[in-house]
Amino acid sequence: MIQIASILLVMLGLYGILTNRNIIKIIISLNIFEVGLNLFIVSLAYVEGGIDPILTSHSASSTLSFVDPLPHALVLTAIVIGVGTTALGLAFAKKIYAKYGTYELDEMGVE
Amino acid sequence: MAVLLIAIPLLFAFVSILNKKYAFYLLALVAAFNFVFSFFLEKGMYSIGGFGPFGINLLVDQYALIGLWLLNGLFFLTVMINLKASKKLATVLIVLLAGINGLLLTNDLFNLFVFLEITGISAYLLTTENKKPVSSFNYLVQGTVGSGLYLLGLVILYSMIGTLNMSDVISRIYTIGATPTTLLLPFMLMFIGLGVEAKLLPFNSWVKGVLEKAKPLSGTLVSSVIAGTILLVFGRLLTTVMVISNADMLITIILIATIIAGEVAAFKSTRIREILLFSSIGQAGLVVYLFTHGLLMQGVLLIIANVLSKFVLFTIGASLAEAAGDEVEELRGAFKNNKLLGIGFTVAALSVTGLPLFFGFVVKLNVLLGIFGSYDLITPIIILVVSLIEGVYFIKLLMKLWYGESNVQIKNVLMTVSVLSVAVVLIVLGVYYQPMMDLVAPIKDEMIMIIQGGSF
Amino acid sequence: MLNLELVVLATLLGGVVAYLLSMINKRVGSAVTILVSGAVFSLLAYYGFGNSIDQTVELIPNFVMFKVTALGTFFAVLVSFVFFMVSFFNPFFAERYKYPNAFNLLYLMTLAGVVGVFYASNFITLFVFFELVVWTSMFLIPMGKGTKASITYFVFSTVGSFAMLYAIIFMAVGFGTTDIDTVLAGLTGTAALIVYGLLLVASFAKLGAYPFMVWLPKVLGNAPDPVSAVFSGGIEKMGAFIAVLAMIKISPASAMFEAVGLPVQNYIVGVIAAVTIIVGTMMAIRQDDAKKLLAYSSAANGGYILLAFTIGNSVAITGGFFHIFAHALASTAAFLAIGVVTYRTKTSKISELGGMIHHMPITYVVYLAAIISMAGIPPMGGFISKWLIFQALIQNNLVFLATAAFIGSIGSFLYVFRPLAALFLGQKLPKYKDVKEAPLLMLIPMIILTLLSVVAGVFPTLFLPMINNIMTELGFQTLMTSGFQIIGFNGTLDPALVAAVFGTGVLVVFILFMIFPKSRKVGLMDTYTGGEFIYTEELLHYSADFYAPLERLYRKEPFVNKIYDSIRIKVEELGAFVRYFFFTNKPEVTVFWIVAILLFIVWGDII
Amino acid sequence: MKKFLALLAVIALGVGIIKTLDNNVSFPKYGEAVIESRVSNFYIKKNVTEENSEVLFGGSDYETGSANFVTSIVANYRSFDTLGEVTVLFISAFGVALLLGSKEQKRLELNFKPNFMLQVGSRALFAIIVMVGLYISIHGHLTPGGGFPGGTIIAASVLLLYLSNDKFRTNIRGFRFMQSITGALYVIIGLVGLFVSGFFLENFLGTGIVGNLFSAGIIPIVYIIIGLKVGSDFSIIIDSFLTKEVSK
Repeated sequence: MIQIASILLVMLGLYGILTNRNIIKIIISLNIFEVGLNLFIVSLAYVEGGIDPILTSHSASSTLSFVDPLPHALVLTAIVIGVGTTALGLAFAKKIYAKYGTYELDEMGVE
Repeated sequence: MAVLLIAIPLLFAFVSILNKKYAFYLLALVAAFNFVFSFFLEKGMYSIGGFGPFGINLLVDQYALIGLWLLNGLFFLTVMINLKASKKLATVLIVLLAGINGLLLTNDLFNLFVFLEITGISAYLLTTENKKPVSSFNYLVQGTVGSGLYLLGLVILYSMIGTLNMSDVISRIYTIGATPTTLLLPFMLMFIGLGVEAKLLPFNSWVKGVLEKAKPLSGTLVSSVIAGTILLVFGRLLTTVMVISNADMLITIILIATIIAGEVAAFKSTRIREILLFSSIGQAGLVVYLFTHGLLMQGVLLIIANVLSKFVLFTIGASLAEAAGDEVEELRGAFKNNKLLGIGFTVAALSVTGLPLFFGFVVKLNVLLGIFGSYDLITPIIILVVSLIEGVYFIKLLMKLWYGESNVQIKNVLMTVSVLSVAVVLIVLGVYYQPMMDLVAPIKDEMIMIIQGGSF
Repeated sequence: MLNLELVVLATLLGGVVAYLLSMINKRVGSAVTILVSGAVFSLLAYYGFGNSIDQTVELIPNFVMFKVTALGTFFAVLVSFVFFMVSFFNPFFAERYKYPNAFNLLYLMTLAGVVGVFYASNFITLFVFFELVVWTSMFLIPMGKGTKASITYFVFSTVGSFAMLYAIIFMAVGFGTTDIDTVLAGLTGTAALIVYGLLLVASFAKLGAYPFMVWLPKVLGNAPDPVSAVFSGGIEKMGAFIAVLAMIKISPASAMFEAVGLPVQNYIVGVIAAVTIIVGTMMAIRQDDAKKLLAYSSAANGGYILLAFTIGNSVAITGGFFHIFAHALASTAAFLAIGVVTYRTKTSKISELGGMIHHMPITYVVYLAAIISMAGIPPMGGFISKWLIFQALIQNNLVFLATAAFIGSIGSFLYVFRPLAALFLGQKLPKYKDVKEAPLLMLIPMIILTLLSVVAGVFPTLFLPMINNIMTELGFQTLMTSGFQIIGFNGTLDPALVAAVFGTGVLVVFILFMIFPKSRKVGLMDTYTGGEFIYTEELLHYSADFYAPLERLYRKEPFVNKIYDSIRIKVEELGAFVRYFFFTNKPEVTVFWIVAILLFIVWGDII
Repeated sequence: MKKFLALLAVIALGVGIIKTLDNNVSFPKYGEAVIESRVSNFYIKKNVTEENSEVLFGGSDYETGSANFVTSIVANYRSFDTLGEVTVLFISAFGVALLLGSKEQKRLELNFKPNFMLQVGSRALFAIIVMVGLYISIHGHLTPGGGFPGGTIIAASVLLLYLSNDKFRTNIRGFRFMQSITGALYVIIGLVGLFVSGFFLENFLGTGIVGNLFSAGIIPIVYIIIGLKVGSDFSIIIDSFLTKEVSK
């Protein structure tokens, strides 16, 4: 289920980029795309009945059934990279607004 | 020790923001360091953190070495030529350098994604030099979607085969018994993701905005150095990872369309930078075509020839366009006062066109021989027709740039010297090509040896 | 022993030297071109006919492979001779070029390329030099009148050379080697036909055979005069060389059908050659620009060469080679003569010139001899070759081809006399009152070429051994000769006798001319026409247009220019479409295509 | 219409991808992933360079001493990725500052006037939030969290100050200095590893007892560095967005 939801989020993001001509909306769509992607990555780690991959006094042995920690590590990286691009995108948006006074790509004319 | 090529630039990048005045010197230093150091690199698998095949590895084989020599060298030259522009973007350029070296060296699929993003973000920032924020933004959106798709493909692949190490992928694929059908989706996602960066046809609507008004620095880096890097990455992935695929037909259509569309669009164009950018799209398509058909050596040769000549062409083209205007008509006779630059440009253009005495000819011959060797009789015709079109617009461009009245004058000794030296390299390699052949001959065997578990 | 690779490299190096010296003084650089091309010619001639050229030593490994053959020597010596002769013109034209130093460099590079083509032992080497010639000579053209011609030239040459490249790689993959002799001898069946066709495309493109004829008038008309001469006398001959490879060296056993006693593919080539002859001749007749006129005539003569090789027996092939030889001499001389006129008057338009005989009699004689040779009138070299070709045509009962050849010959009388009448003879124009004869240095090559042409016509047997060597090498019988006589299929030709008769006739007329009272020379104004006196010295001669009635018969050009134009427009339209459709700089376009392709992948049961 | 078609297309694509993944026999269904066949198995067993049959909480001297497996991957097995990730954030922050003008900056005004309580209260909160951030960073190898969340929390505290007071600006130079130094330190730690034991980013300190605060070698150090770095990167981004260039 969660995989389906995450794929649909990815698709929603693509839909947003496809149909929107507003810079902020495009960035948000991009974010939805990335969130869906990250969710999908995390879902790949899940093992039925697996516990969170941390050794504690309650789950003290590596022989227990843990969920896969690697996708979590990957998703951490992916999230941070996503944040970086979003910040950059927003900075571009601000710059564009300063130059053209609008966020609508169609209202800017040809550069 | 190969990691120094990435670590030193990163260290310098972090330090460089402390004092903006000295950032440029750090850039020059680190670019020179990378260029020199890449010649002292020994082949081998360099583990990071000491975890062998389970951690991240850097792979230095002939393929990576060629890329390192070539691209670090051109990076250094480009930065040196565009001293003024580089000063403001010094930190970005250092990070870009690290990204390029990372892409060339890494042997891990996810690490590749990270370096793709590093290179990508530096490239987006680099294009801000053109003062066209909308184009840079479009580049960012498309690049992010592209790398997102690459990531999606990569994690699907991971969940199927359970490894990210590029050398292990093939053996794991055979172990779990994956078939071309099951691998189609992840491989195509990765292919499309990289295709966005590599300017393949339906995914490249960013290219025009980014390059049509590009300044010499960003234009040269994006069209020559970064393009070469991404193509080399493509080559490695298509040879070691995405070997099993049954979408050949679709991919071939995409690539042939890229080749034709790029050249045809360039033929129609009347602006110098547009001509160059469209031509580089066509060439990128051809390179990837070669890789998908197992012609690694020819592909690498084509990349080398292309990167070298695009460096010359874009440096001069963008400088001319900045000085006198974009339209070729405005540039008539521009070489009258810039004969040396004109000679460099001519050599590079003739090389791209594939005329003899220049390296491009040797490459074209090898490419055609390679394609013919797989009993494909149609593609060579397409390539020949397309390269005729390419020749025509380049000759037109040359004729216009040489004949006419103009008072454009570009005085940049460093640029002249480096452009001419690259031109000389193109001529020398065109006549005495045996060393280059020997250099690229072992790359495919090496790569296959590594994925079969061998070492150097 | 002469190392061939050294010759080629030294020529290239000589180009660089000429370039550098030109920076000091343009004329010094041009002098270098004379020296180098002269050296190349004399070395090749001396060592080549002395059979002591060394092709084995490699200075640059794997760069090029040479092989010395009689065929190669014949072509190389001939063409380097043309280059040598033309190079005498370079110092005089140097000041007119935009980039004289580049001209000198490229001139010698072209020479090196041409020599390399003829001595190549494998196809790759052949192609390297072939393309080298294409781009170096391409840059020579725009030094004249315009840059467009060089693009046309590039397109047509490249179509040809890419056809050849395709054939080369086709053979290379099939045989694992590109050695010319091995490969051509090994071809059979369909492969042979494919290679035959593709090589001939290259040959047609270079010779300017019918559908490719477009570039010749453009290039030869617009290039600087020495370059036009080199093209017509030298570079075009590469096409003939390729034709020899395709039509003689590929085993004729590949014929599937026969037509009129010839393999069908040869007959098709013959028809193309015939069309070339007729179209070239007809177009030449209506040209106003003397250089364009000669350009079409070059194309037509290329047709004769092709025609000779299609017949494929020893008389015809000897005729073909002799025609290459004679035409190279004659057309170079003709272009040089026109070059002298343009050098002095800055125009080559027939309608703008007249009466040049009074100013430059020697040039006139040179031109006269050249056109006589091109039209195939004794006692010039062109007569011998045409006689041989006609012999073979008649012997083989090739009615259509023979008719075409005869029409072409008659047509050539028409067109060569037009510049003669309008340009050299006719009314003297006041504008050119002070025009002088060409400088001595320009006269030397023209006189040498003319004398050679005459010798070739009077004593062809002097030059036949050179061709006989080729014939033996190619495995044909040599032409039968006795003394100075040539024995054909149905007759014997004694050129010396013909020349003697001809010479006697000329002598008699000359004596009569001397004996009878001289006509009175009057000034231009000292005449009247239609009852009206003439008050201005305007151009009144009508020789510029005296084929107007004939031209009316074929006002529509039998040409394919429109097709070429429409191809170009189609490509541009496609480019505009691609730009509009893909390079929009909109992120949603990329995303749209990604979605579309992924849809195709996940939903198509594909591929 | 266009939008509808686009919707149709993406839905079709989504369903197609799900279907393709579902039909893919090699692709594990949700929850059925087999860790044993994946490389992560070695990470959990800490078996990459050693032969451990079982790793116990409280055991000592494993190849990596982190109790949190994710952390052991992020900061040890695949630390190089993390270095790249830090670089991405760094260059983004740099880029944002570059784009939005890095010369003379002044604060954007807020639409409302923050009152005294809000300002004092948020300052009090600021210290606590920073503490939490640092705590999370330092305990990254023991509990969920680590440098990235910790750094984000630190940046959140800065954001709080920015939002509660429109006169406030942090010492951006200080953050830039910290950004630079922490980044450099990360690379230097890697280089020390390279020169001490031959591998870049090698865990050259003793790994200690799993579960202790002072364990896992360089991991806590790296995570503190990352925390500070992420905090300063984000703070710079926040500052760039909440200021504007002084109009000339």
